[in-house]
Formats: sequence, structure tokens, C-alpha cells
Amino acid sequence: MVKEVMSQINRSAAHIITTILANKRVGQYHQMVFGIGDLVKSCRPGNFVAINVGGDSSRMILRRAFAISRVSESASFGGTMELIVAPHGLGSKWLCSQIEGAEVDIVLPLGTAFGIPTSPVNALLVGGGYGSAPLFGLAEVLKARGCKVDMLLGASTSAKIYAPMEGKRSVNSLKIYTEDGTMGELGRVTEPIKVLIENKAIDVIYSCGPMGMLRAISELTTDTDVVHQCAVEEAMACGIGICMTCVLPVKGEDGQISMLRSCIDGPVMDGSQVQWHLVGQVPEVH
Amino acid sequence: MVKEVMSQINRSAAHIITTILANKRVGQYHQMVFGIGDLVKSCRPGNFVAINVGGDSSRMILRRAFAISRVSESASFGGTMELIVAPHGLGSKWLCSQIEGAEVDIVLPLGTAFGIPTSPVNALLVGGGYGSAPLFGLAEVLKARGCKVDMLLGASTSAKIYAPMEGKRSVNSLKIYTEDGTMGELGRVTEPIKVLIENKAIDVIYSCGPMGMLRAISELTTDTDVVHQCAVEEAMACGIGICMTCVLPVKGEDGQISMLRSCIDGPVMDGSQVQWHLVGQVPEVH
Amino acid sequence: MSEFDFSTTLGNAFFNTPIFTASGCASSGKELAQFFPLRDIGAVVTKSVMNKPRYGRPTPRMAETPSGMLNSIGLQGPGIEAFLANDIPWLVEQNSRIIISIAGETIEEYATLARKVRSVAGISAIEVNISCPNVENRGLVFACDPDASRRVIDGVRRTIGGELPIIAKLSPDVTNLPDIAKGVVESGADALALINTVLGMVINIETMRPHLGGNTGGLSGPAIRPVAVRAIYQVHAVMPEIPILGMGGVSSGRDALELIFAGASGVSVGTASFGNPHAAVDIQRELRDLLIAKGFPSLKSAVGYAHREADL
Amino acid sequence: MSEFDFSTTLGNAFFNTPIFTASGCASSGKELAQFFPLRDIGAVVTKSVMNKPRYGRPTPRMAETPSGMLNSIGLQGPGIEAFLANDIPWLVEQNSRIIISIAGETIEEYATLARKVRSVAGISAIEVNISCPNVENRGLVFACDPDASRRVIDGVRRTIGGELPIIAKLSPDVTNLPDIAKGVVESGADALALINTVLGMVINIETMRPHLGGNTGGLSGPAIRPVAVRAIYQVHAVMPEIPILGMGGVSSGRDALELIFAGASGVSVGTASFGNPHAAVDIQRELRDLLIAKGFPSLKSAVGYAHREADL
Ligand SMILES: Cc1cc2nc3c(=O)[nH]c(=O)nc-3n(C[C@H](O)[C@H](O)[C@H](O)COP(=O)(O)OP(=O)(O)OC[C@H]3O[C@@H](n4cnc5c(N)ncnc54)[C@H](O)[C@@H]3O)c2cc1C
Ligand SMILES: Cc1cc2nc3c(=O)[nH]c(=O)nc-3n(C[C@H](O)[C@H](O)[C@H](O)COP(=O)(O)OP(=O)(O)OC[C@H]3O[C@@H](n4cnc5c(N)ncnc54)[C@H](O)[C@@H]3O)c2cc1C
Ligand SMILES: Cc1cc2nc3c(=O)[nH]c(=O)nc-3n(C[C@H](O)[C@H](O)[C@H](O)COP(=O)(O)O)c2cc1C
Ligand SMILES: Cc1cc2nc3c(=O)[nH]c(=O)nc-3n(C[C@H](O)[C@H](O)[C@H](O)COP(=O)(O)O)c2cc1C
Ligand code: FES
Ligand code: FES
Repeated sequence: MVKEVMSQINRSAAHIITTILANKRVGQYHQMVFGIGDLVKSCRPGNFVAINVGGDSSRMILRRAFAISRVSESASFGGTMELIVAPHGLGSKWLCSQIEGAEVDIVLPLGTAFGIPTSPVNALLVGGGYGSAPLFGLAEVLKARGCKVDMLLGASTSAKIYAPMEGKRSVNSLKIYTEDGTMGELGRVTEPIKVLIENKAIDVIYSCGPMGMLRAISELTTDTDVVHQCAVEEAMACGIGICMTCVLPVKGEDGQISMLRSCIDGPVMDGSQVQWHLVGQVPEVH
Repeated sequence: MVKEVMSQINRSAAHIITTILANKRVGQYHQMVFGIGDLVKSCRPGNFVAINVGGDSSRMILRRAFAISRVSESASFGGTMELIVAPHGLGSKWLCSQIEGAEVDIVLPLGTAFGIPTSPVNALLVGGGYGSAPLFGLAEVLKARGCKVDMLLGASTSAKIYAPMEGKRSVNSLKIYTEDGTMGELGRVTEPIKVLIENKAIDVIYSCGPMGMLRAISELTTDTDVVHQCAVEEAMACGIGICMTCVLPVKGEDGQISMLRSCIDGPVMDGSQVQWHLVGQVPEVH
Repeated sequence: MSEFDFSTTLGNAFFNTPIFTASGCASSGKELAQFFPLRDIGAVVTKSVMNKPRYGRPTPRMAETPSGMLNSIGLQGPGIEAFLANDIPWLVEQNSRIIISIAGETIEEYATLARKVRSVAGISAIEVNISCPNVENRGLVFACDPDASRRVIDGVRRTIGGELPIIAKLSPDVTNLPDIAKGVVESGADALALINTVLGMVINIETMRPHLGGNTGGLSGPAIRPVAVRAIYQVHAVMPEIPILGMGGVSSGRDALELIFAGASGVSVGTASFGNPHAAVDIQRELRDLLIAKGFPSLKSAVGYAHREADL
Repeated sequence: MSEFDFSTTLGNAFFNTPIFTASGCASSGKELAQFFPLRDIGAVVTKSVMNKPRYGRPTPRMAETPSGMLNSIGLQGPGIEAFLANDIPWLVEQNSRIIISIAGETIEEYATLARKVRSVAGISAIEVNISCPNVENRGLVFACDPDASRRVIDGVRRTIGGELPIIAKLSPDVTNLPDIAKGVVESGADALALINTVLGMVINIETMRPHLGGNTGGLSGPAIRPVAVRAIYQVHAVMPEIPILGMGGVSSGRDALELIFAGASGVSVGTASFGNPHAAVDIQRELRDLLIAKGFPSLKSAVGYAHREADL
């Protein structure tokens, strides 16, 4: 039952005040590190966090969601968490403007995680823009399980490609596509995927990025044996399952379509079950 | 005509972005210095400023008013202005939390100034709490005109007395009263005033502080020859005369009571004309 | 101050503490239980449930606005049968006090819902959300039509009988709120819930169209608190004996106190829980501390305090 | 892009640019003129003036609220005679376009005011603020009573004759705004001003009483923008040919554009001027830049753009 799964999902969610340990510009993004102590143990690749923005007198009343890029434990700082933040509107710009030592109110970890295969498989990780953030942490886990890990990253332009040096060590191959050709190949990440699927070179695709990209990958994997786990991005008011704003039409095992909350039944969902053609619509009532 | 006076008053008002040059805690207050360049030339003792608070994403949409404590010109910083800010609610606390180098949006100088006598007189300056802030700058001007300047400062407790070292140089005498006796005499500033008036020791009282204090002084000066110029403090939405929220009942030369705007027909008003008993009421219509 | 009495009543329902969740802002309770035990607050008011399962409105379903948000969820839900079978037993197990909110498209549907809820064990009250379009009358919202409002409550009252208190939840989007309030009280409401969201709209500057899938949405959050305070004050002034469950933009104990002084006997926390999952318990603690600091011996002694005569 | 046409019309009145002050938020204009030349904006809408001088409501007259404020000024003013003698000639001298706002306590008073305004030279339009208590009908606000609204406008129309455009300013605090709007248009309004403030209240936690001298006040500022957008959209949908002067929480060019897409032909800036004395000129510049960047050849081509068919 969906409800039961949910009540498992956020069971380790905590509401804490963290300190910013680092804030560095990387291309068009900010790489931000937060001290989160023992909570690193509960964070899985795919989980996200919800951050209070704007300070005490903010007119922004809702949290902002960011995917956990990776967590680590260090002797000096204890458990730390890294986010890759694009300065988009008022809230994310406020976050990017916070300096080292500033305190930030965060609820974490939230939502579903990428499913990790129990036996070694050939995995393709596809990231669009800051969507690559959680993929490097995922790659490490997959490598540790003996998987072959290939990665494709795409963005409109080079400054929107996030691909840290050390991240490249955990993948077997990394290919970059930009729509303006300013980095890697000219074009979109979806183009090579078709070939890889036809060649039966991959068993599972993990994707994170704009909804259009996720939809395109889902269409490529339809009627194939390739599993597609995608991390969706819907506007969220609460991030914890209480408001019903973040829903997506998803087909269940019984063939019934439900409007599932992407914050607790996602962000990681089975791409083949999401009814992409119904997003932004309401299913017909039979 | 009142209207004509008004259009004179704010004629040098400017809307500028200033930089905080210093922010120092002094008792319960913050002594803050701003770079305002040539505008120092237009600032008179009694004028106030209106400050934008809370930053870009603030839910506070109205400016906060603060009396100009003093202005000066220095070789290194150019024209500077000092404010004495009590951290009261969200807005003033935000201001107090701003650090050196931060930029602040200010409209200044606003409102009426203390009238300066053309010949030397005996002046008594009475300040309550942060109300002492503009009095030291006023004292300097009066001294330069050859006046005898005595000062009485009062507050509930010592931490709320603002009396800077260098300020004391510009007065002939300074007496402090606190209601809890933690500094100076135990009691209220109004007590000694009665005696000074009876002894005909003073010609004019300049006052700034809580409305209750201003009212009490006005009552003491009624039917005496002592002129009472007080800087009132009414809640202001705009500070520039366009909203009509800050009104006080004031009797004009013709005996008619009008609801005058304390932001442009004040903050400095003739205490004998303010209808203190009608504050918070509406005059009867005849 | 251990003798401070924080309890409240709505009709014949008793609650240990006066802070509740707001309908639609706590789903069915389970999700919030990750953050605090539900029995720590006055009651969980569940998301308005309809007779049949519903998909709700298309996305986008929300837009943040200055100090507020718009939502157009459209009452997505599992329908009353599945709701009573799956969600209520779990809440009862938690020892949570429960108020079930119902919503219908016809006067008949409200009565049907009331009949199904009537015999459920462990329910403290039923909240009747009448801010729904009346399909039998050109989609005119029940709560905006004095006559339809009365008939809904009348139907629910007849079905329920005398046991379960009925809380009628009203919309502020009316010319004469006290009038509507009097009507539903005459028809049998024991208490009133004030206020539902204010009708609003945001246009997306990029698409140059209404941002929400449903075009208009309900405005909630601190932006509307002055409207909630006014509504509660107005209604309490004309019917001081009718308990009010107040809501609208409460995100601190100070805010809750404002609604209580205006006339609310209990306060629901809605949108604030989106920004702070602990909002309800935090607010409850702050409210208690404030009341004690101001010297009130009980919550009840503060209800409607802003209406007292000037010379008291 | 020098050919961009930024002009607008309300009835037969033409304005070079579409940003106006809002009544009561620019006094009589003089005070703002310290900050920018009044002729740089579309028009100055003066503070609603009544027949006799008025003291207005007792202080406190304002309370800041989240992203908004409450005011209860109570139409303090010099009365129409002094206003026409002292304030108007100065505005005319500035080459400012002028819209005079009038307010009355009786239907007769509105007609009297209209008669006095009719023959004044240099006036572009008359705004009729009907959000005032009707002393002849238990203090019920004219704008909340469809019949009284119509009769006020009818009286003004008869007095004014055909020359001066009449802008009827409506309150959002009604159950059915399009209905009220249709009524006043039928009675002779050439344009509508939407919206006046939303009725609200703040209770002072220290005094434990209503904070404002007048108890309730009008809520304005960004908090109410979604209500303004909704009101304008709803009314434009039923009467696309009637020009709307939009207002409510506009503090940037982006906000003004939202109201224009919803259906406003011009936009008044109210509360924003309190926080930023240059608000009106800043907003006007930002709006112009946005319209040009989006490729609109004129302001008029953007009015009501959010209503277009999905496939256009
Ligand atoms: C599960 C999830 C993971 C995300 N991970 C990342 C990440 O790792 N890095 C990153 O930079 N961004 C990420 N985002 C997007 C990020 O949440 C938005 O960029 C951010 O909320 C924008 O807020 P704002 O105030 O800057 O923009 P505004 O446009 O001013 O925000 C207005 C409102 O719209 C919502 N909103 C705006 N854009 C988005 C969006 N793209 N997705 C969801 N809600 C949006 C905001 O939350 C807010 O409620 C993620 C979003 C989700 C849902
Ligand atoms: C002419 C004038 C000169 C002033 N000079 C000084 C000064 O030199 N130093 C200083 O510390 N303070 C001064 N004040 C008071 C200062 O403006 C308030 O303390 C400040 O506005 C409080 O804002 P807040 O957000 O911190 O408090 P909040 O209580 O959160 O403010 C809420 C609203 O109430 C208004 N308000 C609250 N308290 C006051 C008050 N005492 N007077 C007027 N409006 C108020 C605010 O402006 C705001 O609109 C002066 C006020 C006026 C009118
Ligand atoms: C996302 C969302 C969903 C809501 N759903 C319901 C609902 O199902 N039934 C109902 O009576 N009210 C519903 N409301 C209204 C709230 O219960 C409450 O009356 C309103 O939001 C004002 O309170 P707030 O400002 O604390 O949120 C909903 C509000 C929001 C924000
Ligand atoms: C202090 C104040 C005084 C106002 N006085 C009037 C008035 O005299 N006549 C009128 O029609 N509207 C008056 N209004 C309403 C405004 O004109 C405007 O309709 C409303 O404030 C919404 O716009 P805003 O959010 O931009 O302020 C007043 C508003 C404020 C804040
Ligand atoms: S964001 Fe609230 S339910 Fe998903
Ligand atoms: S504060 Fe607006 S008129 Fe004085």
C-alpha cells in the first residue's frame, strides 16, 4: 500500500538548524556545504531537503527543495551535506548569498531514494543542469556494488554543466552535451540513449533533470527491458506530504491512475508508470 | 499657510542608497553611522530619516523613522550621519543587525527642524530614552549661537540613557534621571522642570522622547512664557506626507483645531499648540 | 502555574488544548506524525472528504504570493469509504482527537457524508466545509449563498441527530458574513470555523496566463490574517455564545492569541505547517506561555477579550 | 523601439502613460512632487474628497501586517470647496493629468460633489469612491449594496452630463463583484477602478484591543495583489469592453503587468509609494521595459492578454 511505503519514507526526517561550512561558485551554481551531523547516515541518493529562505522577516512562507548532492563524514566537521544550488528566483538567490557560518533551517532527508540493484548491472546516469548533483553520490554507491556506471550530462550551455573533478572518478565514462556546443558534444543527452538501448548496453537508467528530459527518456525506454528511475521536480508547497500540491498522475500495479505526491511517493519514481501525457491535466473519471 | 510651509520642508529630501560605516552597541542602543555625502548640508537638528528594512524579500513594506542624531564631515568618509537605534521590533532589529559595509536605502532629511533662536537665550534640552539622540547636535548649534544649554535626560533604567562622552562638552550642565535609580537621580525628568520654570531660569525647552513626557512638559509650560518645541513620535506609514496616518490635533493661530501630519508639519511642533488631550480622539465638529 | 487551564470546547466536544490542524493542511495526519505525536495538539482536522474518490484539479496547484500562497487542490481525495476504512482507524490508534471535514457538491451529498460519519467511533466533531461549488445552482459556492448554506447545515443536522457537534466552515468572500453565520447557527451549527481561503489569482508573467491549473485559487497564510481577525471579531460580536474555530495566517503563538482575543475558542494552523512541520506544537507552546505571562487563568478567560468594555 | 505606444484611455480620457497614483496614497500630489515631476506619470488620482471638511478617524490609523498594511484614515480632508480652490490649481500648473476622487455619505452628496467638479478646468476624469458608509441605510457601504451603488453612479451621471468620464471604484468585499460592476456600468460608469482595500483588523497584543482607532481598517499592499488580479480578471471576463483602472499591491513593473494581463487598462500605485517615494515612476519604467522586451507593440495590445484562447 502506498500509504505504508510513505510512512516509512520520511521516518528519519528531522527539522534542524545547520551551519553553512562552505559556499563556492561553480559555473552558474553554488556548491554549498552544511553541517548535519549524524543525519548523514539517513541520507540516500535521490533524497532531497527543504530549506527555509529569507530569514526572520521573509515574505516567502514556503520552503525551497534541493536534491542532496552528496554527504560525507570528516574528522573536523562531522557529517556534512553538499547541495548544488542554481540562483533562480528570490529564495534560491537568498540561499546562495548566505555566507560561511550562517545558520539555515532545513528539514531532511525527504522523499524516496534511487533503488540500488542487488546484483551488478550496467547503469546509465543521465543528468540535466543541476540534475547531475545527486548522480555522483549515486555513482559511488553503484560502483561499490560492482555496477558499470556511465554518465551523460546535458545543459543549454557550459556554465550550467555541473561535473566536479572528483566526481569523475566514480564513473566508467562521462559524456557531456550542450545545446550551444560550448562544452562537450553539441546536442541533447537523449540522442545517444536511443543507441545504447538498441545495443542492449544498459539495464537501468537513473535520471534527474528537467521534466521534458525525463519524459523523453521514458518514451525511449517504453517497451524495452530498461528500467527507468527518474527524480521528478514538481512545485512543492510543503515537501512532506500534507498539502497535495506536488502531484503527478502515476499508473499503479492495478492499472489505476492515481495523483501521487512527488514529495513522498517521489521524487524518485518509476519513469514507466508516470503518465507524462497527463501531467498538468486531470485523468478522466471512468 | 500650512501647505506652503510643507512644500518648503522636504524640498531637500533625497532617496539614496547609503553604506553603513559603523555599528556599535551603546547600552541598549546601536550607534550607527552612514555615509550620506553632501546631504549633511541639508540636515538640521530635529529632522528624521525613513529607512527601508528587511532587505529584498522583506514582508515589511513600510519604512522606519529615526531621528538624525548628528551629522559631520570628515576627510576620510565625507559627509556622515549618526543614528541611535533601539532594537524594538523586527524592523529596528534588522537594522541593528546590519554590518559595516552593508547598503541601506534611506529617504532623508525629512520633517521640520528645531527652531533656533536668533539671540542668545537660556535653553533646556529634555530627552527621554533615545530621544536624547538629536539633542546633542542641537546643543552644539545653540552653543554656537551663545545660548546657555542645560540638559536633562531620563529613562526607565541606565542602559536606556544615551549620553555620549563627547556630547557632554556642548552643554553647560547635564543631569540624568532613571526610574529605577540605576543612573543619576531616582525619578523623572519632569520633576526638576517645574522648579526651573518657576525660577524663570529658562526661556525655551526643546524636548524629544515619549509622548507622555512631551505632554507633561507642555502642561508645565502652559500659561508661562516658556516656549516648548517638542519632537513628536507618531506611527508613520510614509514619512513624506502622502498617507495621513501620522496626524495630531493641533490648534492653529485662528483657534481652529486641525489634524496635522507629524511627518511634514512635525516632528518638531509647538508643544503649546498640540491638543494633547485629544490625541487618539477626533475633535468635535462644530 | 500548573493550574492554568488550556482546555477548550466546541459545542459538546472537549479538547485538552486549543490548537488544531486546518483541513487540507495536514492530509490525514500520518505525514505530520513524523514530526510530533498528534495527541499533543487539540485535534487533527482531516482534509475535506467527498463521497466519491476525486482526482482534484490539474497542476500547477500552488503559487507563492507575498506572505501567502494560492492553492487549487480541488479536493483530491480517496472518497469517504476508503477514508473511513484506512485513515480514521490509524488516527484513533494514535489517541488523536479527530474532527472530520466533509465537502459535497449537492445538499444531498453532505447529508450522505454525515450519515456515513455519524456512527464512526472516536470522532469529536464534524466540520462542514461549505466553500464548494453547488452543482445544482450554477456552481455558486454554498458558503456564498445564505439559503444554500442553511440548507446544507440543516440536512447535516437532521442526519447526525444531536450527538456530534457540527462546525460550519465559512468563506470570507461574502458581503455580509454575520448574516451567513446567523443562518447556519439557526440551522443547527454548534460552532463556526472562520475563515476558509480568500479567492485569488496569479498570472504567470512568462506564459502570460493564469498560473494555476484551476485559474483561481484560495489565498492563505499571514497575508490574510487581518481578514481572519476581522471576520472572527465581527461574528463574535453578534453571537458571543457561539464557539469559533479560528484560522487564517496563524504562524506564531502571538498570531493565535490575536484570533483568540477576537473571539476564537480554538485555532487551526494551516499554511504555517508547510513552512514549519512543527508549527502546530510550536504555536501551542508559545500561546500557552503568552497566556500565562499575561495572567490569564485559562484559555477560556481570554476568548473574545478584545470585545470587553473600555473601562474594564 | 521608439514607436512603442504606451498610452491608454479610460472612457474618453486619454493618458500618455498608464501608471497613476492611487486615491489616498498621494495626498493632493504636492508632497510626491518633491521626488518626481507629476507630469511624468499617467495621472494623479487625488485623495477622496467629501463635501464638508472632515477630521477623519482617531489615531492609531495604521498597522503594518505581513506584506501589507491596514489604514483607517476615515477620509480626513479639507472639503470640496477648499480642495478645488487650493489643490487643483497647483496640480494644473504642474501640467499633471488629474483624476478627482469623490466620496459621500448620501446619494445626494455624491451628486453635489459631481456638480462642483463638473465645471473645473483641467480634470481628466472623476473617480467615484463608493466604499463609504451610507448614512441613510444603517451605514451599509454603498459598494456592498448593488442597488445603492447603481443609484450613486446614476446620480453622478445625471449631474455630470456626457463630458467627464466616470470611474466607479468598487470594493472587493462582496459576494458577487461582476454583478455590482455590471450594475454601475448600466448606470453610466465609463470605467471601473478595482480594487479598494479589503476589510481587516489587527488586535494589539499589549492592549488586548483592536489596534486601530477605528477598530477595522482597509488592507492594502502586496498581500492583497492576488485578490486584485482575481477581481480584475473576473470583471474583464464578463465586460471586456469596459476599461479597468487596476490597483492592489502593485510595487514593481512585473506586478503592474500582471494586472494588465488580467484586464487593466491602467494601474494605480498606492501603498508602494509609502515604501518608495519613486514607486510610480520606477514601476512605469519597468513596465515599459517589460512590455517592449515581450514584443508588445503597445500597452493596449497587452490588456487582458491572459484571457486569450489557449491555442492563440
Ligand atoms: C525535489 C526537488 C529537488 C530540487 N533540487 C534542486 C537542486 O538540487 N538544485 C537547484 O538549484 N534547484 C533544485 N530544485 C529547484 C528549486 O527548488 C527551485 O529552483 C527553487 O524552489 C526556486 O525558488 P526561488 O525562490 O528561487 O524561485 P521562485 O521562482 O521565486 O519561486 C517561487 C515558488 O515556485 C517554486 N519553484 C520555482 N521553481 C521551481 C522548480 N524548478 N521546482 C520546484 N519548485 C519551484 C518555489 O519553490 C516557490 O514556491 C529542486 C526542486 C525539487 C522539487
Ligand atoms: C519621527 C520619529 C523619530 C524616531 N526616532 C527614533 C530614534 O532616533 N531611535 C529609535 O530607536 N527609534 C526612533 N523612532 C521609533 C522607531 O521608528 C520605531 O522604533 C520603529 O519604527 C519600530 O519598528 P520595528 O519594526 O522595530 O517595530 P514594530 O513594532 O514591529 O513596528 C511595527 C510598525 O509600527 C511602527 N512603530 C512601532 N513603534 C513605533 C514608534 N515608537 N514610533 C513610530 N512608529 C512605530 C513601525 O514603524 C512599523 O510600521 C522614531 C519614530 C519617529 C516617528
Ligand atoms: C493546500 C490547502 C488545502 C486546503 N484544503 C482545504 C480543505 O480540504 N477543506 C477546507 O475546509 N479547507 C481547506 N483549506 C483551507 C484551510 O483549512 C484554512 O481555512 C485556510 O488555509 C486559512 O488558514 P491558513 O492561513 O492557516 O492556511 C486548504 C488550505 C490550503 C492552503
Ligand atoms: C492610507 C490609504 C488611504 C486611502 N485612501 C483612499 C481614498 O481616500 N479613496 C479611495 O478610493 N481609496 C483609498 N485608498 C485605497 C487605495 O486607493 C487603493 O485602492 C488600495 O490601497 C489598494 O492599492 P495598493 O495596494 O496599491 O495600496 C487608500 C489606501 C491607503 C493605504
Ligand atoms: S509538497 Fe505538499 S504534498 Fe507534496
Ligand atoms: S506618515 Fe504619511 S502623512 Fe505622515
